[in-house]
Amino acid sequence: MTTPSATPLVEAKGLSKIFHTGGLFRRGRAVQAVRAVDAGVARGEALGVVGESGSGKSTLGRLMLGLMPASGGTVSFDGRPLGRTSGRDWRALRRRMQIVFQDPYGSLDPRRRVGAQIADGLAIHRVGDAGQRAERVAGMLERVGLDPSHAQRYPHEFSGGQRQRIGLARALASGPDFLVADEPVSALDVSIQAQIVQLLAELRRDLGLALLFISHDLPVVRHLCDRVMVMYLGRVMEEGTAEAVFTSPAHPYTRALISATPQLRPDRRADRILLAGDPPSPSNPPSGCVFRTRCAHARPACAEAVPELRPHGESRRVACIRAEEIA
Amino acid sequence: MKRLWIPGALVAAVILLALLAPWLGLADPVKQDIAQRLAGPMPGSPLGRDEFGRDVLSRLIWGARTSLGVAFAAAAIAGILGTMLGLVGGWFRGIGELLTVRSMDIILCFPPVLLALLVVTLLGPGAGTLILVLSVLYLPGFARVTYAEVLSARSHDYVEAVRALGAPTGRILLRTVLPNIAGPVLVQLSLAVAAAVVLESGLSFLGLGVVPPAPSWGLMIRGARATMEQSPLLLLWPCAALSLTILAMNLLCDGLRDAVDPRTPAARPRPRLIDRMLPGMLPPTERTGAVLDLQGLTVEIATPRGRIRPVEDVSFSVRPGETMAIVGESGSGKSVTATALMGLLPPAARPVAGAVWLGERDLLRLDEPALRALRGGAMAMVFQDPMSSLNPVHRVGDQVAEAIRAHRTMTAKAARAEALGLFRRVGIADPERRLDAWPHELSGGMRQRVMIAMALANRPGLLIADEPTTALDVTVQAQILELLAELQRETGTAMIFITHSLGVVAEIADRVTVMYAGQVVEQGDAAAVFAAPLHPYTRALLAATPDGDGQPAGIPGVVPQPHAFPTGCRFAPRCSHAVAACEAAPVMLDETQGGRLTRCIRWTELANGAECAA
Amino acid sequence: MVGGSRCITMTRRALLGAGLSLPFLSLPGRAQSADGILRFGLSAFPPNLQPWVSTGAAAGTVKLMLHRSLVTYDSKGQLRGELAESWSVDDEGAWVFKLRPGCVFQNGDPVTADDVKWSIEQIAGETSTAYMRTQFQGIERIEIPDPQTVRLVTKTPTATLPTWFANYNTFVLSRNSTPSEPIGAGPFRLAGQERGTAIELAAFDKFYKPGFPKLKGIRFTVYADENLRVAALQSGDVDMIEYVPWQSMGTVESDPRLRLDAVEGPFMCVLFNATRPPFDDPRVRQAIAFAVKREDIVKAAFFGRGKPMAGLPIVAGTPWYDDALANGWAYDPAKAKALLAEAGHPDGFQTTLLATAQYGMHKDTAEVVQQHLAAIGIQCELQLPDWSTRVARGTKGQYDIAIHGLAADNNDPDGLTSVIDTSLAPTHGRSFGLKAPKTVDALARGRAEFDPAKRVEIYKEMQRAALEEVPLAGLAWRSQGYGLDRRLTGFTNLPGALTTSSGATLEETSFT
Amino acid sequence: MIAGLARRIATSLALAWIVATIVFLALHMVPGDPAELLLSTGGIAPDPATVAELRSRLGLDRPLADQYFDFLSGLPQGDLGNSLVDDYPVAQEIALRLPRTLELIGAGALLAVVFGIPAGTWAAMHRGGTFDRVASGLAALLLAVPVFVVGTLLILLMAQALRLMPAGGFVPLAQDPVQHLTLLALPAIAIAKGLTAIVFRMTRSSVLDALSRDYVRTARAKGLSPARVLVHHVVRNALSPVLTVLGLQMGTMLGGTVLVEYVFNWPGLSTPLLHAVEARDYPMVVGIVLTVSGLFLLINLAMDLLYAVLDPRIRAT
Repeated sequence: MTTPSATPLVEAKGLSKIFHTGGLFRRGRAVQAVRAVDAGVARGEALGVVGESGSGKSTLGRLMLGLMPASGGTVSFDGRPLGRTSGRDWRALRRRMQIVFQDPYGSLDPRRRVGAQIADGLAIHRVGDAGQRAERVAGMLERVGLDPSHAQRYPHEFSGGQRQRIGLARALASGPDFLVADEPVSALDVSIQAQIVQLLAELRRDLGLALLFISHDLPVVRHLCDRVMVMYLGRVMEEGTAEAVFTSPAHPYTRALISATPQLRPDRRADRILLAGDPPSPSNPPSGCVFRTRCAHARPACAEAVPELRPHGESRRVACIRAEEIA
Repeated sequence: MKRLWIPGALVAAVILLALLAPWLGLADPVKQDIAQRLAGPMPGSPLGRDEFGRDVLSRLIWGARTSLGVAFAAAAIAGILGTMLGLVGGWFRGIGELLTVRSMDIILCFPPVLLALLVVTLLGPGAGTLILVLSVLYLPGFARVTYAEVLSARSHDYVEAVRALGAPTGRILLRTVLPNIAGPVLVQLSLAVAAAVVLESGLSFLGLGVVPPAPSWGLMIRGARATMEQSPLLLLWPCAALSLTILAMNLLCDGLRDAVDPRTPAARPRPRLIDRMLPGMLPPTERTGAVLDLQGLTVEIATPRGRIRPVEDVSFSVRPGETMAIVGESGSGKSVTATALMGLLPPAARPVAGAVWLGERDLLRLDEPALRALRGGAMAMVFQDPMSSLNPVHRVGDQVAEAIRAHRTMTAKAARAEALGLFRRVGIADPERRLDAWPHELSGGMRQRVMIAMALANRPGLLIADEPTTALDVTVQAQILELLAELQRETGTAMIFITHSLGVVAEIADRVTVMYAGQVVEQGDAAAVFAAPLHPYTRALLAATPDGDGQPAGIPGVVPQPHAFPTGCRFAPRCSHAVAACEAAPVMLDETQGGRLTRCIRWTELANGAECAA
Repeated sequence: MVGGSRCITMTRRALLGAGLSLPFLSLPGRAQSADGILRFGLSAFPPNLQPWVSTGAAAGTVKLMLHRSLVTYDSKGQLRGELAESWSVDDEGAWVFKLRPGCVFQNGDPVTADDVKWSIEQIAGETSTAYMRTQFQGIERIEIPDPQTVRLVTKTPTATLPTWFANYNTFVLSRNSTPSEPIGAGPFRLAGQERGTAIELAAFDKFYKPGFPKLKGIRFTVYADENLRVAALQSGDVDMIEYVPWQSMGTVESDPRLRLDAVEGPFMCVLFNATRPPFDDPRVRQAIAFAVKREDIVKAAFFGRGKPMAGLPIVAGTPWYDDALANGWAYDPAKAKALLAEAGHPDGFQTTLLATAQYGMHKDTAEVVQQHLAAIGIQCELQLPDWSTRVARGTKGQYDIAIHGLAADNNDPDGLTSVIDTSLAPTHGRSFGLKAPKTVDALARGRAEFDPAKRVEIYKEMQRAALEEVPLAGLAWRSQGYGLDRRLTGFTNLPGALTTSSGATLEETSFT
Repeated sequence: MIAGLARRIATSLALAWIVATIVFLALHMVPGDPAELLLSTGGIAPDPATVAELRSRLGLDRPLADQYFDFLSGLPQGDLGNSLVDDYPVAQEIALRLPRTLELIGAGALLAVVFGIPAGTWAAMHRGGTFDRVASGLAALLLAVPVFVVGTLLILLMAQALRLMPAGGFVPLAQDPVQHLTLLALPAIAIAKGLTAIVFRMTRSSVLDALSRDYVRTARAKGLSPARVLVHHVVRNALSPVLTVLGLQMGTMLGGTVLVEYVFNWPGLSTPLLHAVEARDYPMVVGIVLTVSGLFLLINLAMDLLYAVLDPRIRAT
């Protein structure tokens, strides 16, 4: 693992996002997708964001890219706050951060040739002329393990794995420093998944990218990321180095998550912690700690205040007031 | 595309005829010859003369020119304006939407003929006014179609991607969104033209459309109606021309819509001639007291590009209380096998070889009523996507009760009570209230529990679970796996568990069958197979599964398509141990002494050499 | 002698009409009418039955049954006494009417001179919307020497005053009538009506002519669509219909069970907007009059059912009809071109021709005129707005030349005043701002002349002036036909412009 | 749910009011004066003085704003003013004519449902079969032939040639039910022509879509009989979009039956609307338009409610 440089390239402070269901006039319910999240990714570092559906991990990814206005908190990129930038320099920033999506079949424009889509990043910002762009496209295709002649073909002529590679090529063509990968491999078969994970690891190392890897598949995150952040119902439960979080999970939810992941080798299967019931609805989360309704160690105190993310050991922080007791 | 050709040619012919009118050497459509009034077919005017003695044929063709000209112009204007409004409305929700799409409702409130009348009286009759009226009338149609398409296009990732690349909104709308909604808009355009021709003739018929003496089909029909008694034929020509053109356009629209709309399944199912295979065609094979015994099942599907066999020579058996896992990547044929068992194959698919013994009966040779009695009774199935497997318009309790009453006659109340017990049995909290819940009110995990309750309703001997937890979160998956294991222990049901995740197989399976490209490549006790996989594919799969330590190694290449299965070992092109012999001839299943099966001619060599995972 | 032009119903023929038609029975034979009730097929539902306001011929036919005036027309088109027994001009030029004794209104009150006086005053009243208001305002004084005599003194001598009272908008009502309850003296009473579809009349037993009306009642049913009207007659749903469409006149004539009674009364003509050159020049107007081959109009617009009219609309057979003058504008394209050249337009000019798309006959006439004018170089662009816009633009003079169709008030030349007296206030029914001093002067003199022989001379002189000044360019007479069951006798279609007043003869109509 | 409903009703009323206002203003801009028109029936030239007098009596010489507010103030009590032609209350005319148009459209819709839905379902079940191809072709043909052509041919054939049916017209139901229905037959067929084709195509595509859904496969996996699967699961889901489209079509038909009414001489609401515009009878036109657009919006609302009843997912929002 490369040692990540200290100062984070992208940093979110107290980030939160509220969605309002309901039309133009009607005041629908307010859904708190992300609640006061701090997250930072340094250049060359890979931060894994893990959580189940409805945990707000995708929303966090889009907020940090500035694709969505935040309801609260700030996102700064390379020291400059994103919120207030607008117009031209907002677009200039766009070149330096990119995204890769989950669904291989929805992430490419079916009507345009693959080469043209990869060159979009350059064409939009009018970088170089047509010749240079074609060259760059060929280089990128090779870099992601595809044949440069594929540039002339259309997306429907490729398999799921190949499409994800094209998505990567498109994102990296304009030379970004920060890449958000939103569940890039969940839709793929195991064998193809492993290929893409390998590719991502190589690219991160070679290009010194700051990578935000969003996934619900713990083993993949464990393999690929330096640090991990576990989210539940919009809040961060636990955050720390991958090693620490996976080997000795501190937060009850992390423990349940890890124990629920099916293990190949029987010896790995610790006694299974089965969570009762379903996650509460995000429009009226429980008071205090949002996980308390399903936590085996919940106490009345958990309901009073929202637990702070407090350091627990040297390279980890936990949002659970009873973390020490149940270690 | 055949459907497109005929109407397309017809429409093209009409348009060509209209365009070439001036050069066809037709008589002047406007010059009157009162003496020849209402004359029948005569030299120079094959279709005779109208009430002013004008040549009917030339008026028909020039009429086409006016009618189609007005229709195309109106449809184009409405198309351009409507699409723009829809784009703006769909992209800038809120105020944009109100201004563009909601304002269309006002136009829709107007009775169409009144709108035409008001505009015509205001601006005076004539082609120009007519075009204005028609384009206003068809504006809402375009705006709504575009609005809906933009909303759906917006949800795709490729639009978000271009936005992330920093493209300005204008570029996104024009370069990315517009081309992708071109199809439905085109269909709407051709629909609008067809409708415009009808309305133009209607308005001209009422005297509100084209000003005489310019010819138009509507005017010709109006004139001919007055002289219906003297010469009924006069009425026939314009009506026929009008109807034929619109018919051609409508058929063209249908063809366009099918070509554009990806959803319509391409393959037209053609039922094969021979029905079920004749009983007794195959030698009876002895049965081993298993709940289910599959022997050499082969399924063939007729596709436009020829017959394919996604499942070939699949055999396995499941004993009571035992869980047989079927693992394989997408395209391996595991789901087709399950559907074939249940007899739920689409019309184009047909089991062509092998036998499927459920107890004493071979499912492949049962007629539909007998097989239906088993479905949901002796054998039941749970599907992958709980979101769409329950009927959204019926309450979940009723759907479970329905399964019960399909096999046992009892009163609705009794069935409901039993369903309540089943709900409690599968661990649904607060079952009384949840019985009357609608599917969309339940979470994914809850819905899957309902599916399991429905499957176990009639205490099946065999439960087939087709990737039941793939669409669920990992914590919920753990709950469901636990539930299935518990139920199996309790009821002794035999279970076939289909999945692509080796982790899940390790957790739940007693025996495992690995499938690749429609064939069984390895079969045996799960623990043994995981400990020492014999087939290179199984070994590569295990290596690719990240489990904390070791670098997950991808398998190069792609799963072959059913149309292009290699003759020899189907994994050879991707196998690191492949040799020339592998690709020579089809490989048979070998049986090891421990009762394990593998389909690899070099398995002994590889096993002895105990090479570490490649 | 002044009289507003008579109104005849401009049928809404080919175009729009909501109507009700009794379903004709499927058996081909004609159904028998029940007990003396005449079933009459109207072409439009009368907008309203106000006695003095003109709202179309359909209303006129019904009003003629409900009310009576001093005089009306007999079957040969001559005046005949109704409420008045006799009428004459005294030496001071005032008209004296002797009332017929024993006439009673439908509420039983006797008809007296006071009722006549009250009715005339209502019509001539300041706030009246009556059709003959301006003419009746020409009456200076109304004297009642005795209850049975009325003496009318007019500001200027008017020879044609009696014809005013033959019009179906100048009925004599009982003086205690109210606007919503007019009490007339007609042969039938209003028994009921179903809005938009039918009107029922019942015979009035104490009608002043003994033995009349011969029918027990009349049921008017509206068939706006002409084809359906004819179908209803053929199947026997109705006993007679008005406005038999030209294309069906042949079938009615040839049907043994039916009888067609057609008369050429209404006519089509061209009007000019003389405020817009070149139509201020009479020679251009004459050129247009000579350019049109009128036989084509009759054939194309009226299926041959009509007669060309190459002069003023003077009814043939009347004393002032002169064959030569009636063909003053006979078709002569060469002369038309010469006149155009003389007027400074050797190779013609561009202009617009206003008509309406709402009535088939207007549109068809306009199309034929357009072709013939094009033949002599006048390129007309057809403007066919709906009827209301046509009326509005006609009154405001927003046109160059226009097609118009109407019928005179009566067969007396003075009935043409409203269409050729261009000195009157502008309206769509007359040419706009056109100076025809000699014609207008001859009209006035004719109206004031009591001696019939002198009137004939004056009106011949008027025709000659009109041929030269062209206040309107006559085109063609239109045939107007009633279709009847052969068993009906007593009904006659009055000649010439009086065809719309034929309703008056319904009182003598009966089944044989 | 109720709040949503109230809001929807409010927007509908606002829309109807906007439409009425637009028509009111447009009519006054259109050339042609009702008073002059009334007095020049039959081409005669009215005396300008009497025209002016009639204008003042009808209140047409008052400023536009006053006339508009009179119209508005009358609305709440349902008083739409009187016709300028014969002073007959507009509301009564509408009350007389509207049921006949609704009856016509209702009959047409009934035929469309009775023929369209079963045919559509059968064609979808046997997609690509001969019935499917023939029925789809027929539907395309029905859509192609304009209604006034069908009307004319029907009259030519049934009434004049074969004399089987009356050529058109209307007899109140109370007066002679049998005759009323025979008179209703032909125009209803003409209206049903278009509607049936639309319902057929909509049902076919909707059933096809439902057949491809997972819950149908679940139903078959439960061992339900094909008939039960078809009725209880497939058609039950396919119905709601079909009924909504049918509702919308009936809504637009309200003002659009003029061609059928004209050809068959059926005294519905569309024909007096055209007459009123011709005679510039402002109160009548605005009254009818308000009724038609009001009903159109009402039908839309009803269809939305029906959709919510049929599909619980919609009910939740």
